[in-house]
Amino acid sequence: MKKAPAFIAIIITAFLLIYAAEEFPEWADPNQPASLHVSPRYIEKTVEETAVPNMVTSVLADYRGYDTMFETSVIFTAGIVVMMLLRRPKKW
Amino acid sequence: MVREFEDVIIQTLCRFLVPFIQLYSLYVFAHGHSSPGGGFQGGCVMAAAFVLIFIAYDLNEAKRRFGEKALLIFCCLGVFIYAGTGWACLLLGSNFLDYGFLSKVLPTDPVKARYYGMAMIELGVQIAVMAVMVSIFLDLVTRGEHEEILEEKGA
Amino acid sequence: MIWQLDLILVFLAVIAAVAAITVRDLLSAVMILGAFSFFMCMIWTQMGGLDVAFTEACVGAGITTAFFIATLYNTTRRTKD
Amino acid sequence: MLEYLVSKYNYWMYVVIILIGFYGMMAKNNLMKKLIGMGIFQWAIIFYFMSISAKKGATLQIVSGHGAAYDVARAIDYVNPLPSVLMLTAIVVAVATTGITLSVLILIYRRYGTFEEDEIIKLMNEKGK
Repeated sequence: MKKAPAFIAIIITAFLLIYAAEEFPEWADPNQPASLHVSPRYIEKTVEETAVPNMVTSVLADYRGYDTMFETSVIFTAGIVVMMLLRRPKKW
Repeated sequence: MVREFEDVIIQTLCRFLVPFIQLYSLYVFAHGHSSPGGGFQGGCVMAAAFVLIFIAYDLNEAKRRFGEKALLIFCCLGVFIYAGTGWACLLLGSNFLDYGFLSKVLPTDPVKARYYGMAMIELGVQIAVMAVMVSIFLDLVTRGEHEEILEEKGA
Repeated sequence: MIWQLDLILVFLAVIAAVAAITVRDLLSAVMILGAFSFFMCMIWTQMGGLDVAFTEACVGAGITTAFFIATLYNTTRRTKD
Repeated sequence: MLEYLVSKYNYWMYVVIILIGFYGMMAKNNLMKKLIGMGIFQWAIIFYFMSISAKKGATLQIVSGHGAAYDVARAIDYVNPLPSVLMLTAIVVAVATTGITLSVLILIYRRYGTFEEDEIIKLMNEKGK
Protein backbone atom coordinates (compact mmCIF):
# COMPACT_ATOMS: atom_id res chain seq x y z
CA MET A 1 0.00 0.00 0.00
CA LYS A 2 2.90 2.26 0.75
CA LYS A 3 4.81 1.08 -2.31
CA ALA A 4 2.75 2.75 -5.04
CA PRO A 5 3.34 6.36 -3.93
CA ALA A 6 6.99 5.53 -3.37
CA PHE A 7 7.33 4.23 -6.94
CA ILE A 8 5.60 7.30 -8.35
CA ALA A 9 7.92 9.61 -6.40
CA ILE A 10 10.94 7.60 -7.50
CA ILE A 11 9.98 7.74 -11.18
CA ILE A 12 9.48 11.50 -11.00
CA THR A 13 12.81 11.97 -9.18
CA ALA A 14 14.63 9.70 -11.61
CA PHE A 15 13.27 11.66 -14.57
CA LEU A 16 14.34 14.97 -13.05
CA LEU A 17 17.81 13.78 -12.04
CA ILE A 18 18.62 12.14 -15.38
CA TYR A 19 17.29 15.18 -17.21
CA ALA A 20 19.65 17.32 -15.12
CA ALA A 21 22.54 14.91 -15.69
CA GLU A 22 22.40 15.64 -19.42
CA GLU A 23 23.66 19.16 -18.70
CA PHE A 24 26.67 18.03 -16.69
CA PRO A 25 30.15 18.24 -18.21
CA GLU A 26 31.78 15.01 -19.25
CA TRP A 27 32.98 12.79 -16.46
CA ALA A 28 36.66 13.39 -15.61
CA ASP A 29 36.98 16.25 -18.03
CA PRO A 30 40.07 18.30 -17.02
CA ASN A 31 38.37 21.52 -18.16
CA GLN A 32 35.11 21.16 -16.28
CA PRO A 33 34.06 24.30 -14.36
CA ALA A 34 34.61 22.73 -10.94
CA SER A 35 38.31 22.24 -11.72
CA LEU A 36 38.96 25.72 -13.02
CA HIS A 37 37.76 28.14 -10.40
CA VAL A 38 39.21 27.83 -6.87
CA SER A 39 41.22 24.64 -6.76
CA PRO A 40 44.15 25.66 -9.07
CA ARG A 41 45.23 28.21 -6.48
CA TYR A 42 45.20 25.57 -3.75
CA ILE A 43 47.12 23.11 -5.91
CA GLU A 44 49.79 25.55 -7.03
CA LYS A 45 50.42 27.47 -3.81
CA THR A 46 50.17 24.75 -1.16
CA VAL A 47 53.86 23.84 -0.90
CA GLU A 48 54.98 27.42 -1.20
CA GLU A 49 52.65 28.74 1.49
CA THR A 50 52.34 25.91 3.98
CA ALA A 51 55.25 23.46 3.37
CA VAL A 52 52.78 20.53 3.37
CA PRO A 53 52.83 18.29 0.28
CA ASN A 54 49.42 16.70 0.94
CA MET A 55 47.00 19.33 -0.29
CA VAL A 56 43.97 17.71 1.31
CA THR A 57 45.52 18.21 4.73
CA SER A 58 46.56 21.76 3.97
CA VAL A 59 43.14 22.77 2.66
CA LEU A 60 41.37 20.94 5.50
CA ALA A 61 43.43 22.32 8.35
CA ASP A 62 44.69 25.66 7.13
CA TYR A 63 42.67 27.28 4.36
CA ARG A 64 39.38 25.95 5.72
CA GLY A 65 40.22 25.68 9.38
CA TYR A 66 36.93 27.19 10.51
CA ASP A 67 35.03 24.45 8.71
CA THR A 68 37.00 21.70 10.42
CA MET A 69 36.77 23.38 13.82
CA PHE A 70 32.99 23.50 13.82
CA GLU A 71 32.89 20.00 12.39
CA THR A 72 34.93 18.82 15.39
CA SER A 73 32.46 20.60 17.64
CA VAL A 74 29.63 18.80 15.80
CA ILE A 75 31.23 15.45 16.70
CA PHE A 76 31.67 16.62 20.29
CA THR A 77 28.00 17.65 20.42
CA ALA A 78 26.98 14.26 19.03
CA GLY A 79 28.89 12.46 21.78
CA ILE A 80 27.29 14.64 24.46
CA VAL A 81 23.82 14.15 22.94
CA VAL A 82 24.15 10.35 22.91
CA MET A 83 25.23 10.51 26.54
CA MET A 84 22.25 12.72 27.42
CA LEU A 85 19.79 10.48 25.60
CA LEU A 86 20.90 7.16 27.04
CA ARG A 87 22.53 7.83 30.43
CA ARG A 88 19.51 8.73 32.52
CA PRO A 89 17.21 7.13 35.11
CA LYS A 90 15.16 4.20 33.90
CA LYS A 91 11.81 5.67 34.94
CA TRP A 92 11.81 8.15 32.05
CA MET B 1 30.54 -7.81 24.44
CA VAL B 2 29.05 -6.94 27.83
CA ARG B 3 29.60 -10.37 29.38
CA GLU B 4 32.83 -12.27 29.13
CA PHE B 5 33.28 -15.23 26.77
CA GLU B 6 36.35 -16.71 28.49
CA ASP B 7 37.87 -17.66 25.14
CA VAL B 8 41.64 -17.93 25.38
CA ILE B 9 42.37 -17.66 21.65
CA ILE B 10 40.34 -14.50 21.10
CA GLN B 11 41.65 -12.79 24.22
CA THR B 12 45.30 -13.59 23.51
CA LEU B 13 45.06 -12.53 19.87
CA CYS B 14 43.37 -9.27 20.74
CA ARG B 15 45.89 -8.54 23.47
CA PHE B 16 48.68 -8.94 20.93
CA LEU B 17 46.85 -6.96 18.27
CA VAL B 18 45.89 -3.85 20.26
CA PRO B 19 49.36 -2.24 20.61
CA PHE B 20 50.05 -2.65 16.91
CA ILE B 21 46.75 -1.02 15.99
CA GLN B 22 47.52 1.89 18.29
CA LEU B 23 51.00 2.24 16.82
CA TYR B 24 49.52 2.24 13.32
CA SER B 25 47.08 4.93 14.39
CA LEU B 26 49.95 7.13 15.58
CA TYR B 27 51.78 6.45 12.30
CA VAL B 28 48.72 7.56 10.31
CA PHE B 29 48.47 10.69 12.41
CA ALA B 30 52.17 11.58 12.21
CA HIS B 31 52.45 11.03 8.45
CA GLY B 32 49.23 12.84 7.64
CA HIS B 33 51.17 15.75 6.17
CA SER B 34 52.99 13.85 3.47
CA SER B 35 50.77 10.82 2.84
CA PRO B 36 47.05 10.02 3.14
CA GLY B 37 45.92 10.20 6.71
CA GLY B 38 45.37 12.69 9.45
CA GLY B 39 43.32 13.30 12.52
CA PHE B 40 40.03 11.66 11.60
CA GLN B 41 41.55 8.47 10.28
CA GLY B 42 43.99 8.13 13.16
CA GLY B 43 41.23 8.75 15.68
CA CYS B 44 38.96 6.16 14.10
CA VAL B 45 41.71 3.52 14.04
CA MET B 46 42.54 4.28 17.68
CA ALA B 47 38.84 3.95 18.56
CA ALA B 48 38.76 0.60 16.73
CA ALA B 49 41.49 -0.66 19.09
CA PHE B 50 39.31 0.09 22.10
CA VAL B 51 36.28 -1.46 20.41
CA LEU B 52 38.42 -4.59 20.02
CA ILE B 53 39.03 -4.62 23.77
CA PHE B 54 35.26 -4.35 24.28
CA ILE B 55 34.60 -7.29 22.00
CA ALA B 56 37.32 -9.54 23.37
CA TYR B 57 37.00 -8.79 27.09
CA ASP B 58 34.00 -7.76 29.14
CA LEU B 59 32.71 -4.34 30.13
CA ASN B 60 34.51 -4.28 33.45
CA GLU B 61 37.96 -4.67 31.88
CA ALA B 62 37.25 -2.04 29.23
CA LYS B 63 35.95 0.48 31.75
CA ARG B 64 38.96 -0.13 33.96
CA ARG B 65 41.24 0.78 31.05
CA PHE B 66 39.29 3.74 29.73
CA GLY B 67 36.61 4.97 32.10
CA GLU B 68 33.78 7.31 31.39
CA LYS B 69 35.32 10.27 33.19
CA ALA B 70 38.52 9.91 31.16
CA LEU B 71 36.43 9.76 27.97
CA LEU B 72 34.68 13.02 28.81
CA ILE B 73 37.97 14.71 29.68
CA PHE B 74 39.49 13.59 26.38
CA CYS B 75 36.42 14.79 24.41
CA CYS B 76 36.72 18.26 25.87
CA LEU B 77 40.51 18.25 25.61
CA GLY B 78 40.44 17.63 21.85
CA VAL B 79 38.11 20.53 21.10
CA PHE B 80 40.06 22.68 23.57
CA ILE B 81 43.38 21.99 21.79
CA TYR B 82 41.84 22.95 18.45
CA ALA B 83 40.20 26.14 19.66
CA GLY B 84 43.17 26.97 21.89
CA THR B 85 45.52 26.92 18.90
CA GLY B 86 43.23 29.43 17.22
CA TRP B 87 43.18 31.58 20.32
CA ALA B 88 46.97 31.42 20.57
CA CYS B 89 47.19 32.84 17.06
CA LEU B 90 44.70 35.53 18.08
CA LEU B 91 46.74 36.46 21.16
CA LEU B 92 49.94 36.70 19.11
CA GLY B 93 48.36 39.44 17.03
CA SER B 94 47.04 37.56 14.02
CA ASN B 95 43.66 36.35 12.83
CA PHE B 96 41.89 33.35 14.32
CA LEU B 97 43.54 30.09 13.11
CA ASP B 98 46.21 31.92 11.08
CA TYR B 99 49.19 29.84 12.15
CA GLY B 100 51.88 31.96 10.50
CA PHE B 101 52.23 34.12 13.59
CA LEU B 102 53.10 31.09 15.72
CA SER B 103 56.67 31.64 14.50
CA LYS B 104 56.98 34.30 17.22
CA VAL B 105 57.05 31.54 19.84
CA LEU B 106 58.26 28.57 17.78
CA PRO B 107 61.88 28.61 16.58
CA THR B 108 60.94 28.43 12.88
CA ASP B 109 60.01 30.65 9.98
CA PRO B 110 56.32 31.45 9.26
CA VAL B 111 55.89 28.77 6.58
CA LYS B 112 57.13 25.98 8.88
CA ALA B 113 55.02 27.48 11.68
CA ARG B 114 51.93 26.78 9.60
CA TYR B 115 53.15 23.18 9.27
CA TYR B 116 53.40 22.78 13.05
CA GLY B 117 50.11 24.57 13.65
CA MET B 118 48.40 22.05 11.40
CA ALA B 119 50.03 19.18 13.32
CA MET B 120 48.69 20.73 16.53
CA ILE B 121 45.08 20.91 15.41
CA GLU B 122 45.24 17.41 13.91
CA LEU B 123 46.26 16.21 17.37
CA GLY B 124 43.15 17.89 18.77
CA VAL B 125 40.93 16.29 16.12
CA GLN B 126 42.46 12.86 16.78
CA ILE B 127 41.85 13.04 20.54
CA ALA B 128 38.28 14.31 20.12
CA VAL B 129 37.29 11.75 17.46
CA MET B 130 38.82 8.85 19.42
CA ALA B 131 37.08 9.77 22.67
CA VAL B 132 33.70 10.48 21.05
CA MET B 133 33.65 7.24 19.04
CA VAL B 134 34.52 5.12 22.10
CA SER B 135 31.95 7.01 24.17
CA ILE B 136 29.15 6.48 21.64
CA PHE B 137 30.03 2.79 21.34
CA LEU B 138 30.08 2.38 25.14
CA ASP B 139 26.66 3.99 25.47
CA LEU B 140 25.15 2.02 22.59
CA VAL B 141 26.44 -1.37 23.67
CA THR B 142 25.14 -1.08 27.24
CA ARG B 143 21.99 0.99 26.56
CA GLY B 144 23.53 3.55 28.90
CA GLU B 145 23.26 1.24 31.90
CA HIS B 146 26.89 0.57 32.79
CA GLU B 147 26.36 0.60 36.56
CA GLU B 148 23.40 -1.77 36.56
CA ILE B 149 25.23 -4.30 34.40
CA LEU B 150 28.31 -4.12 36.58
CA GLU B 151 26.24 -4.62 39.74
CA GLU B 152 24.42 -7.53 38.14
CA LYS B 153 27.74 -9.22 37.51
CA GLY B 154 28.78 -8.62 41.10
CA ALA B 155 31.89 -6.74 40.06
CA MET C 1 40.95 6.25 -13.40
CA ILE C 2 40.02 3.26 -15.52
CA TRP C 3 36.42 3.27 -16.61
CA GLN C 4 36.05 -0.50 -17.02
CA LEU C 5 37.15 -1.13 -13.43
CA ASP C 6 34.93 1.71 -12.27
CA LEU C 7 31.95 0.19 -14.07
CA ILE C 8 32.47 -3.22 -12.44
CA LEU C 9 32.84 -1.70 -8.97
CA VAL C 10 29.77 0.52 -9.40
CA PHE C 11 27.68 -2.48 -10.48
CA LEU C 12 28.84 -4.41 -7.40
CA ALA C 13 27.94 -1.42 -5.23
CA VAL C 14 24.45 -1.24 -6.78
CA ILE C 15 23.93 -4.96 -6.15
CA ALA C 16 25.09 -4.55 -2.53
CA ALA C 17 22.74 -1.58 -2.03
CA VAL C 18 19.74 -3.52 -3.38
CA ALA C 19 20.61 -6.50 -1.18
CA ALA C 20 20.97 -4.30 1.91
CA ILE C 21 17.50 -2.90 1.33
CA THR C 22 15.73 -6.17 0.52
CA VAL C 23 17.23 -8.80 2.84
CA ARG C 24 14.91 -9.87 5.68
CA ASP C 25 17.42 -9.97 8.51
CA LEU C 26 18.77 -6.83 10.08
CA LEU C 27 22.19 -8.24 10.98
CA SER C 28 22.71 -9.40 7.38
CA ALA C 29 21.52 -6.02 6.13
CA VAL C 30 24.07 -4.25 8.32
CA MET C 31 26.91 -6.50 7.16
CA ILE C 32 25.93 -5.95 3.52
CA LEU C 33 25.88 -2.21 4.20
CA GLY C 34 29.49 -2.52 5.37
CA ALA C 35 30.33 -4.32 2.11
CA PHE C 36 28.58 -1.57 0.15
CA SER C 37 30.60 1.10 1.89
CA PHE C 38 33.80 -0.83 1.17
CA PHE C 39 32.91 -0.97 -2.56
CA MET C 40 32.42 2.79 -2.38
CA CYS C 41 35.88 3.06 -0.80
CA MET C 42 37.41 1.15 -3.72
CA ILE C 43 35.58 3.35 -6.25
CA TRP C 44 37.08 6.46 -4.66
CA THR C 45 40.52 4.92 -4.57
CA GLN C 46 40.48 4.41 -8.30
CA MET C 47 39.04 7.91 -8.83
CA GLY C 48 41.96 9.49 -6.95
CA GLY C 49 40.38 10.56 -3.67
CA LEU C 50 42.71 8.61 -1.44
CA ASP C 51 42.08 10.52 1.79
CA VAL C 52 38.33 10.10 1.47
CA ALA C 53 38.77 6.41 0.68
CA PHE C 54 40.89 5.93 3.80
CA THR C 55 38.33 7.74 5.94
CA GLU C 56 35.57 5.66 4.41
CA ALA C 57 37.40 2.42 5.13
CA CYS C 58 37.88 3.44 8.78
CA VAL C 59 34.53 5.08 9.42
CA GLY C 60 32.02 3.55 7.03
CA ALA C 61 33.15 -0.05 7.06
CA GLY C 62 34.53 -0.09 10.60
CA ILE C 63 32.98 2.21 13.16
CA THR C 64 29.49 2.53 11.66
CA THR C 65 29.13 -1.25 11.39
CA ALA C 66 30.27 -1.57 15.01
CA PHE C 67 27.61 0.97 16.07
CA PHE C 68 24.88 -0.88 14.18
CA ILE C 69 25.89 -4.23 15.65
CA ALA C 70 26.00 -2.72 19.15
CA THR C 71 22.44 -1.49 18.63
CA LEU C 72 21.20 -4.82 17.28
CA TYR C 73 22.84 -6.59 20.24
CA ASN C 74 20.51 -4.67 22.55
CA THR C 75 17.37 -4.75 20.41
CA THR C 76 16.15 -7.26 17.85
CA ARG C 77 17.35 -8.48 14.48
CA ARG C 78 13.95 -9.55 13.20
CA THR C 79 12.13 -7.62 10.51
CA LYS C 80 9.06 -8.19 8.41
CA ASP C 81 10.15 -6.63 5.13
CA MET D 1 28.09 6.26 -28.85
CA LEU D 2 30.59 4.55 -26.54
CA GLU D 3 32.19 7.90 -25.80
CA TYR D 4 28.84 9.36 -24.84
CA LEU D 5 28.11 6.41 -22.53
CA VAL D 6 31.55 6.62 -20.90
CA SER D 7 31.23 10.33 -20.35
CA LYS D 8 27.83 10.10 -18.71
CA TYR D 9 27.32 6.67 -17.07
CA ASN D 10 28.82 7.72 -13.75
CA TYR D 11 26.10 10.28 -13.19
CA TRP D 12 23.41 7.73 -14.11
CA MET D 13 24.87 5.30 -11.60
CA TYR D 14 24.76 7.92 -8.87
CA VAL D 15 21.09 8.48 -9.76
CA VAL D 16 20.45 4.72 -9.44
CA ILE D 17 22.11 4.47 -6.01
CA ILE D 18 20.35 7.60 -4.75
CA LEU D 19 16.99 6.12 -5.83
CA ILE D 20 17.69 2.84 -4.03
CA GLY D 21 18.29 4.79 -0.83
CA PHE D 22 15.21 6.93 -1.46
CA TYR D 23 13.03 3.85 -1.96
CA GLY D 24 14.41 2.34 1.26
CA MET D 25 13.56 5.49 3.17
CA MET D 26 10.04 5.77 1.77
CA ALA D 27 8.64 2.28 1.30
CA LYS D 28 10.20 0.14 4.02
CA ASN D 29 8.26 -0.44 7.21
CA ASN D 30 11.17 -1.09 9.55
CA LEU D 31 12.91 1.87 11.16
CA MET D 32 16.36 0.27 10.93
CA LYS D 33 15.82 -0.33 7.21
CA LYS D 34 14.94 3.34 6.85
CA LEU D 35 18.23 4.23 8.56
CA ILE D 36 20.14 1.94 6.18
CA GLY D 37 18.41 3.66 3.27
CA MET D 38 19.49 7.01 4.65
CA GLY D 39 23.07 5.79 4.78
CA ILE D 40 22.94 4.69 1.15
CA PHE D 41 21.51 8.10 0.22
CA GLN D 42 24.39 9.89 1.98
CA TRP D 43 27.03 7.75 0.28
CA ALA D 44 25.41 8.34 -3.11
CA ILE D 45 25.70 12.09 -2.64
CA ILE D 46 29.35 11.69 -1.61
CA PHE D 47 29.82 9.57 -4.75
CA TYR D 48 28.50 12.43 -6.88
CA PHE D 49 30.84 14.95 -5.28
CA MET D 50 33.81 12.64 -5.77
CA SER D 51 32.83 12.18 -9.42
CA ILE D 52 33.17 15.89 -10.12
CA SER D 53 36.63 15.89 -8.58
CA ALA D 54 38.07 13.30 -11.00
CA LYS D 55 40.31 14.35 -13.87
CA LYS D 56 41.64 12.33 -16.77
CA GLY D 57 45.36 11.67 -16.54
CA ALA D 58 45.72 13.30 -13.14
CA THR D 59 47.35 11.82 -10.07
CA LEU D 60 46.75 11.91 -6.32
CA GLN D 61 46.59 15.10 -4.29
CA ILE D 62 50.15 14.79 -2.98
CA VAL D 63 52.88 16.94 -4.50
CA SER D 64 55.73 14.77 -5.72
CA GLY D 65 59.31 15.30 -4.60
CA HIS D 66 60.75 15.23 -1.12
CA GLY D 67 62.53 17.38 1.43
CA ALA D 68 63.19 20.93 0.32
CA ALA D 69 62.93 20.11 -3.39
CA TYR D 70 59.26 19.71 -4.21
CA ASP D 71 58.26 19.83 -7.82
CA VAL D 72 56.35 22.82 -9.15
CA ALA D 73 52.70 21.76 -9.05
CA ARG D 74 50.60 22.37 -12.13
CA ALA D 75 46.84 22.33 -11.70
CA ILE D 76 46.27 19.95 -14.62
CA ASP D 77 48.38 17.20 -13.02
CA TYR D 78 46.50 16.77 -9.75
CA VAL D 79 42.99 15.72 -8.85
CA ASN D 80 40.79 18.51 -7.49
CA PRO D 81 41.30 18.52 -3.68
CA LEU D 82 38.30 20.66 -2.75
CA PRO D 83 35.49 18.03 -3.03
CA SER D 84 37.71 15.58 -1.11
CA VAL D 85 37.98 18.02 1.78
CA LEU D 86 34.27 18.77 1.86
CA MET D 87 33.36 15.08 1.74
CA LEU D 88 35.88 14.22 4.46
CA THR D 89 33.89 16.55 6.67
CA ALA D 90 30.60 15.08 5.46
CA ILE D 91 31.58 11.47 6.23
CA VAL D 92 32.54 12.22 9.82
CA VAL D 93 29.38 14.25 10.40
CA ALA D 94 27.41 11.35 8.87
CA VAL D 95 28.79 8.89 11.41
CA ALA D 96 27.94 11.32 14.24
CA THR D 97 24.33 11.62 13.07
CA THR D 98 24.15 7.83 12.70
CA GLY D 99 25.19 7.48 16.34
CA ILE D 100 22.45 9.86 17.50
CA THR D 101 19.84 8.09 15.37
CA LEU D 102 20.83 4.69 16.76
CA SER D 103 20.48 5.96 20.33
CA VAL D 104 17.00 7.28 19.51
CA LEU D 105 16.16 3.86 18.04
CA ILE D 106 17.25 2.20 21.29
CA LEU D 107 14.91 4.52 23.19
CA ILE D 108 12.04 3.66 20.81
CA TYR D 109 12.68 -0.05 21.28
CA ARG D 110 12.80 0.35 25.06
CA ARG D 111 9.36 1.97 25.09
CA TYR D 112 7.49 0.02 22.36
CA GLY D 113 9.42 -3.20 21.96
CA THR D 114 9.40 -3.21 18.16
CA PHE D 115 10.87 -1.48 15.12
CA GLU D 116 7.87 -1.88 12.81
CA GLU D 117 6.28 1.43 12.02
CA ASP D 118 2.61 0.34 11.88
CA GLU D 119 2.85 -1.50 15.20
CA ILE D 120 4.42 1.55 16.81
CA ILE D 121 1.59 3.76 15.51
CA LYS D 122 -0.99 1.25 16.80
CA LEU D 123 0.65 1.16 20.24
CA MET D 124 0.81 4.94 20.31
CA ASN D 125 -2.92 5.17 19.58
CA GLU D 126 -3.72 2.63 22.28
CA LYS D 127 -1.63 4.28 24.95
CA GLY D 128 -2.77 7.73 23.94
CA LYS D 129 0.67 9.32 24.01
